[in-house]
Amino acid sequence: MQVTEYKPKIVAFCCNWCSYAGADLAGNNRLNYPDNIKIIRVPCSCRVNPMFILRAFQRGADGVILCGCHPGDCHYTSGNYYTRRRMALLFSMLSYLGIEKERTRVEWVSAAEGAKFAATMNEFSAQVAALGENKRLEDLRCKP
Amino acid sequence: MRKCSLTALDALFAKMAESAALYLPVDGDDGRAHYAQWQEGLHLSDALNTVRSAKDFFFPQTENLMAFKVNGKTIEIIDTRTEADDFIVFGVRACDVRSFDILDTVFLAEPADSYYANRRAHGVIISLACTRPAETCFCSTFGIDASTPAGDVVCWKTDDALYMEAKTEKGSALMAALADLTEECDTDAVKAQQATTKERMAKLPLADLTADKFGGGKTMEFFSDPAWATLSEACLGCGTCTFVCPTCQCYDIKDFDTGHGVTRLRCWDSCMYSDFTKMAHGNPRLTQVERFRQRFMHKLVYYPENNGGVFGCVGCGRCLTRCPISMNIVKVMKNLGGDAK
Amino acid sequence: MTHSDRLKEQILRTSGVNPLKCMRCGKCSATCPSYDEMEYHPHQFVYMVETGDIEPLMKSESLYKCLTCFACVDRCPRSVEPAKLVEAVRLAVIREKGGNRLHTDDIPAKLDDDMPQQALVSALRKYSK
Amino acid sequence: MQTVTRDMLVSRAKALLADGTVDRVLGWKAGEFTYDVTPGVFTDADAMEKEFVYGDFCGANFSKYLLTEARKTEKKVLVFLKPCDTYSFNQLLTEHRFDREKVYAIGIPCDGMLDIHKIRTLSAEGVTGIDTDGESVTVHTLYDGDKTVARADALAERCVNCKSKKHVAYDELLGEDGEIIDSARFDEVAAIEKMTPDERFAFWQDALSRCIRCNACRDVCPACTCEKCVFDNPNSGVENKSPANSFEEQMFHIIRAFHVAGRCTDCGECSRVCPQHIPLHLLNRKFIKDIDEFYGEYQAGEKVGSRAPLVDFMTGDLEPSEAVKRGETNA
Amino acid sequence: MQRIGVFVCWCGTNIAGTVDVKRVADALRNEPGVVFSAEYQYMCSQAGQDMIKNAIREHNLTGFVVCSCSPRMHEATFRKTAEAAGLNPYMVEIANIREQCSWVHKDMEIGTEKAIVLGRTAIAKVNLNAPLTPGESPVTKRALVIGGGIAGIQTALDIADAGFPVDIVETKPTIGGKMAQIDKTFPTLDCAACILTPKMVDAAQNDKIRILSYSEVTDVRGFVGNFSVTIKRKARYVNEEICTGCGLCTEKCPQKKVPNEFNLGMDTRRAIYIPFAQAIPKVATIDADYCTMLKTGKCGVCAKVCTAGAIDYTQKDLIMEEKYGAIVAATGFNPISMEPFDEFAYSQSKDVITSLELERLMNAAGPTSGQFVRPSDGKHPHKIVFVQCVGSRCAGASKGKEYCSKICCMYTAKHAMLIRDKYPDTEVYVFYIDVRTPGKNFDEFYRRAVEEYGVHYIKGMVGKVTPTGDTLRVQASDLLANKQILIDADLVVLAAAIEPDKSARPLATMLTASMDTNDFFTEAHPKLRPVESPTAGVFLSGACQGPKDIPETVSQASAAAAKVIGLLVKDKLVCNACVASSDEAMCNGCSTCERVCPYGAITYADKEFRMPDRTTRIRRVAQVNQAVCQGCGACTVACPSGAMDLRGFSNKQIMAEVDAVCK
Repeated sequence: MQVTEYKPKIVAFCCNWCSYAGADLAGNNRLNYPDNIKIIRVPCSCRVNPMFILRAFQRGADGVILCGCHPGDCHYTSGNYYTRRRMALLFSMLSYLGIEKERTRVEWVSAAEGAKFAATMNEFSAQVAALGENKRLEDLRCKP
Repeated sequence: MRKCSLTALDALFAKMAESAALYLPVDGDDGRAHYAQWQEGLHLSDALNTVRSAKDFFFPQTENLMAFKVNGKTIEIIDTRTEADDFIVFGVRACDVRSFDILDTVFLAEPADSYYANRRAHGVIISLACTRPAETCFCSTFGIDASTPAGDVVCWKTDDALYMEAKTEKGSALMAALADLTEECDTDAVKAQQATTKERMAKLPLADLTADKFGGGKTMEFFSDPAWATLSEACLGCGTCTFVCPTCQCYDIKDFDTGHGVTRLRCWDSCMYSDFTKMAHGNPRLTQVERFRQRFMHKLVYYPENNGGVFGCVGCGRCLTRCPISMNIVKVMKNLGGDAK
Repeated sequence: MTHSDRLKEQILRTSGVNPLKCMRCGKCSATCPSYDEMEYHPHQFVYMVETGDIEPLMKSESLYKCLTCFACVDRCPRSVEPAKLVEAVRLAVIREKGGNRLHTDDIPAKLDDDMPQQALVSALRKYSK
Repeated sequence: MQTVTRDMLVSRAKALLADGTVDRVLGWKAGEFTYDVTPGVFTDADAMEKEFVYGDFCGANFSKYLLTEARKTEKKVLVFLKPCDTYSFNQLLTEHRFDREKVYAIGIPCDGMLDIHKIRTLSAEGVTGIDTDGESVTVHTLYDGDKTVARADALAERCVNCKSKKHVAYDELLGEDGEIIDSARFDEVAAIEKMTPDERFAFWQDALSRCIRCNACRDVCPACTCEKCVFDNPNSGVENKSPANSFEEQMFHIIRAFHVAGRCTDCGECSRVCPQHIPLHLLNRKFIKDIDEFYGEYQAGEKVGSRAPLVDFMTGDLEPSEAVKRGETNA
Repeated sequence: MQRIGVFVCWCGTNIAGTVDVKRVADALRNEPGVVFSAEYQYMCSQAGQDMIKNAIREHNLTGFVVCSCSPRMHEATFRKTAEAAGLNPYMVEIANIREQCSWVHKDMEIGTEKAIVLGRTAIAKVNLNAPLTPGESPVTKRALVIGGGIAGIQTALDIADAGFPVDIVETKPTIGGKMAQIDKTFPTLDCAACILTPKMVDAAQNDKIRILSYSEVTDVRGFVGNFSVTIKRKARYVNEEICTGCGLCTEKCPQKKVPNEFNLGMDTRRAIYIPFAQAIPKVATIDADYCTMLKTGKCGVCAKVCTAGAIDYTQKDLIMEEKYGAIVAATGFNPISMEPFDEFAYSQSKDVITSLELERLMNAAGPTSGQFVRPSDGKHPHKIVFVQCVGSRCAGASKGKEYCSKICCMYTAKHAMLIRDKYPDTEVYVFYIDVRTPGKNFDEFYRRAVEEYGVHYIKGMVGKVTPTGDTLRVQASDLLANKQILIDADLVVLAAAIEPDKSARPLATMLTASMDTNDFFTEAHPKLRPVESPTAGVFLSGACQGPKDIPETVSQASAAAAKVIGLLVKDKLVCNACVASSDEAMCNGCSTCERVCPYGAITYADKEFRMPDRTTRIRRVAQVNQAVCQGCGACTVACPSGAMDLRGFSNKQIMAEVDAVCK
């Protein structure tokens, strides 16, 4: 039996119009990315409440990534602009509290960027894996 | 009575910590005293009292009662109770020692609260007599002698020594273990300190405060007092007073979904909160006036009524210093019944 | 893995070129200044590497006719970079024992007064290990 | 020393009560000691004469009380606002939280309020009385006699770092209006930013672990005026009554700071009321500092109706990854 | 408590190849709320859907999860299935175990485990689903067509024929587009103007069509059925109503040195001009960049000669706002710049031209009045080289486009044929990589060029063009002969790649319509919805969606029109059911949500509430217009109290998904 390598748990919030479609395209093109990344579909990146991100960490996620349409391409015109401000402030605050900034990311992935989606997920997963388990924003009660 | 030189205090603490976890007030980074587990290098605080009371040791802010493990459609109930480890709380002031009596009345009455009882059985309380009571102190209002606290072991700290006297079996057992580090002594120094402290107590600004007009059977007298409305008008409805109070014992029981099961926990609740004792039909106390009244009526009338005249307040003064709007039980006692200052 | 498979693999690795990107337009050969000197032309290099037909290339004089001017690299619409393949095949030859096209011993005989120093250096770099 | 006196406030309030402009007055009532004044409502001149006090400990921000008081008045409610309170006042108006027509606001100048905890630390425990005379403060104590401390040393943190002595809203101003101050209020934030992530984590763990979730910070905050707070709402998914572990301590304070981000006027009430002395203003100020640096200076409450940074955007805004880097390269 | 069904699809081997579907179905059967779980080869097939319907009836399901392909593919299918079985269509959730699982992973174990988690997540969500009913919104029965080329004209004509008013917005002074510049059309060789100009006239004369030439769309608000569009009518300094198009001004204007864009700068025009004789509207336009009067205030010749008094130097840009129910993008294409391709000497020699320039050179109304001569010296060329695929089919770091421009093979064959036909004394060489001629009568056409007209088709690419004295030395490869060849040509014609018009990207942003990396508009579905944008109410016509020849453009234009008509005949539109809604009991009325709503869907009302203490209180609360809300959810995060939530993607649902994912 092989020693299983450490696989960080990662939640990826993808907007329905660009990034979720980008993820579909990655699948269409049979581009591989780690299975420890699970996608949650939201209508727009601006639907992602900071509470969801904290919730994910509480429930044992080691990294959270938000994917949305490129700025200017939001299906809802301006949703991702709000996302950008909200997450800039939230991530800055998390870093201020001493939580590793590498655990959170916002990436703009269009419906045409299947390759970018896969590459981003591979890279983010490796980045989070390098940090090891999330110890600074964890709720031990939720650990299995 | 036995004593221990202050220079040997560390050795004394080290000895105590050998058999059980020892907690004592230490000065925190914020310059205020709080309880910490003793370890080499930690020093007993000189502060009068800790920000949070010693209630936490027996009735912690949150504790897990039980757990449920959910696996698909099956639910397994897990009893998470374990026998508590022995521990010692050192430096409890007279007011806080009294608070344990009040908590015991509530939690140890049948059916006894096994979680509380477990910790109570394993905890040894070493009290410490006050020497410099603060302007906010009014323990004497409730018949507490700050110079002579109760406890398993009672201590008096003078300039050069710690005087100790066991008051219970648990206390005697502990003192026996400390025999090598303490010596038998007379009570002169302690008596002198008690006299000074009593003198000081008598001169405190709140020394004249009396609870005589309150007590069991006074519900009708105070319940409809118009002063409640004005007293509570600035109340924010926060829980500061209840959470720093050594005698507040209300709690809520909550289920926390961990994702693979449920942890049933109990946590402090506050009668000042709008969702306190909220039931299916809503909240029995609809406005902050009623919630405010409840807290003070409970301390001053309901609790004595149900417990042989013992008041639910020990006069520690924590709420006087912590309330964001400086409303407190002293102002309430003075204003009710129409003899405002 | 056959010898020619290994050769192909080595050439693809050292050159970093993916011949499958070629759409066979022939622009490399159209732009090649050494075209007439070469037995195998740039587009043939790409195709022959793709099919694993490498030994004829290694034996061919064409290897040394390529000026490495990179015109084909610049003009290729698909960014295939044929010159890098030529270079890689050349290296494959040199890496085979005794495959040096130019030995230092040969130089005195080839010297003439007009030959610039740099030409010697670059020739050694290009034709020998 | 405060430039307005109790008598000035009382006489003005009495006049407004008398001429029927207002029927309620928000003011301060005396306590047992000098420092424990309580906000209260006065409806007649006699009560004011008897109980109204004003002094160095009248720091409570009255803006939030207007949510309930403005509903109770038949005419108008009179409120005294320090400069910093006027920002909260405007912010609440921006959010339609009370009816401006129901309020008569008197701006009062402020030289800063004193912090009883600082005074205790500087002088002694057992404080029975405090007298202020110009720049010095005399503290009467139980066991250590009278002690004198400099007024400047006894100022509350928020007053040391006062951002503005200018009133941004009032119907009437008592005394002279001041200026917006170029304060050093972000220095402490910058100092934390300069720490290593480990140090920052340790700093906040230490601070937030003291939290007892009494909700005083929330309940006093003029930006926290939700009809139902998410932390009290069992349907919100984050409701909890007390922090069971460090995660819940962190979550409460992150979410609370985020919810008031762009709306917090930095009035400092949260830190003032915290029984555990958690420097909560450092969370809010971090957001204010980031907002100023990322999106241009913005002071919540400066103008009624201004668009808060989190409900606004520019197409060229900073990417979150850059924002985090910038927060750290301040180091 | 929900009664949930789980249906795991094999998708043939697409899913079953990497996911043990039986294990997934078994594992999910034990999830809370699940009362039925099964797998089947093709859930989306009639048999699969019947299986779902039967299970709904037999097991009294209140909702179900389909573990299958992306919800973008079949969510709508399964919602219909639910509806047909009497279940609310929003009680369905899809676990995407194909695109995001079986196609991503190769290992059966990994794929299966992940599929179980994805299924579990969907079950967690559907446990919290509530039946939703979409609202309705009215439809403005008027269409906007952006772009007045053949695509826009055809779309407008078809919509107008169905009885709906249409506006065409065209940035140029005239409609007509690229087709107006083309000489002859393949494969029939009939004259472009002869077939285009009657359509232009039809458009002008149709009382349902309004042509807004020399105009731009500057802002688009609203949503399907209810767009509000701001259009800038640029000042042309000529009163369109009065100008008779007599052209006198364009003859008298002293400023003669203006490059004529219609002829691609190969000749000049005046500062006041009518682009070409058949322009619609046939009115003059003053080019403000060149007009002496507008620049210096001295001249005024045109005003003096205009008998109609149509010249108005004080004219200003006019901003108008119009309401539309549907918008058609028909912004067309342009050849790419040849500047970066220095190997072809386009910038060095006037005799290296693009194919579009050749069209003008051969056109009777062109700069040479149809005389086929070299631009450099006016001599008749005898040897002509055509280079195909210039800038098309490029990859990597090169300067061209990755796609095939599709039309070049055919127009080059046309050019070669026309030249050989008119001037049999010319030698014509065509260098090609592939000749791509799918289309009715296309390959026959190309073969005619070779077989009947003797055009030399050489398989190979031109490597270099060097101007040498009077001629152009063309160095190319002949791959079949395995030779490098040199041709001294008189004229070189480059088949330049085509790209979307530059106006397309800003327009897409305004329309919130998505684009691909090449700036072509993305269609809602590449096969099944090729003329619709994913943004509801926005349709695509012509080359803005991808390279197209004229017959294809016209087909697509009519198809887009049909879609528009299908929309405009409706009196009401069924809205998105997944909209925001505010819990008034919790709403603070703070207006934060209103500020982030891109659609203006949130308004406020004062409502009376019974307070817990039995008093009443009037409070300002937010209300969402369900017809206007598009369901982005921006408001839900802006709302501090959490009063605002999004149906179908509620806070609780998303948190349940987070929990299930992280479990």
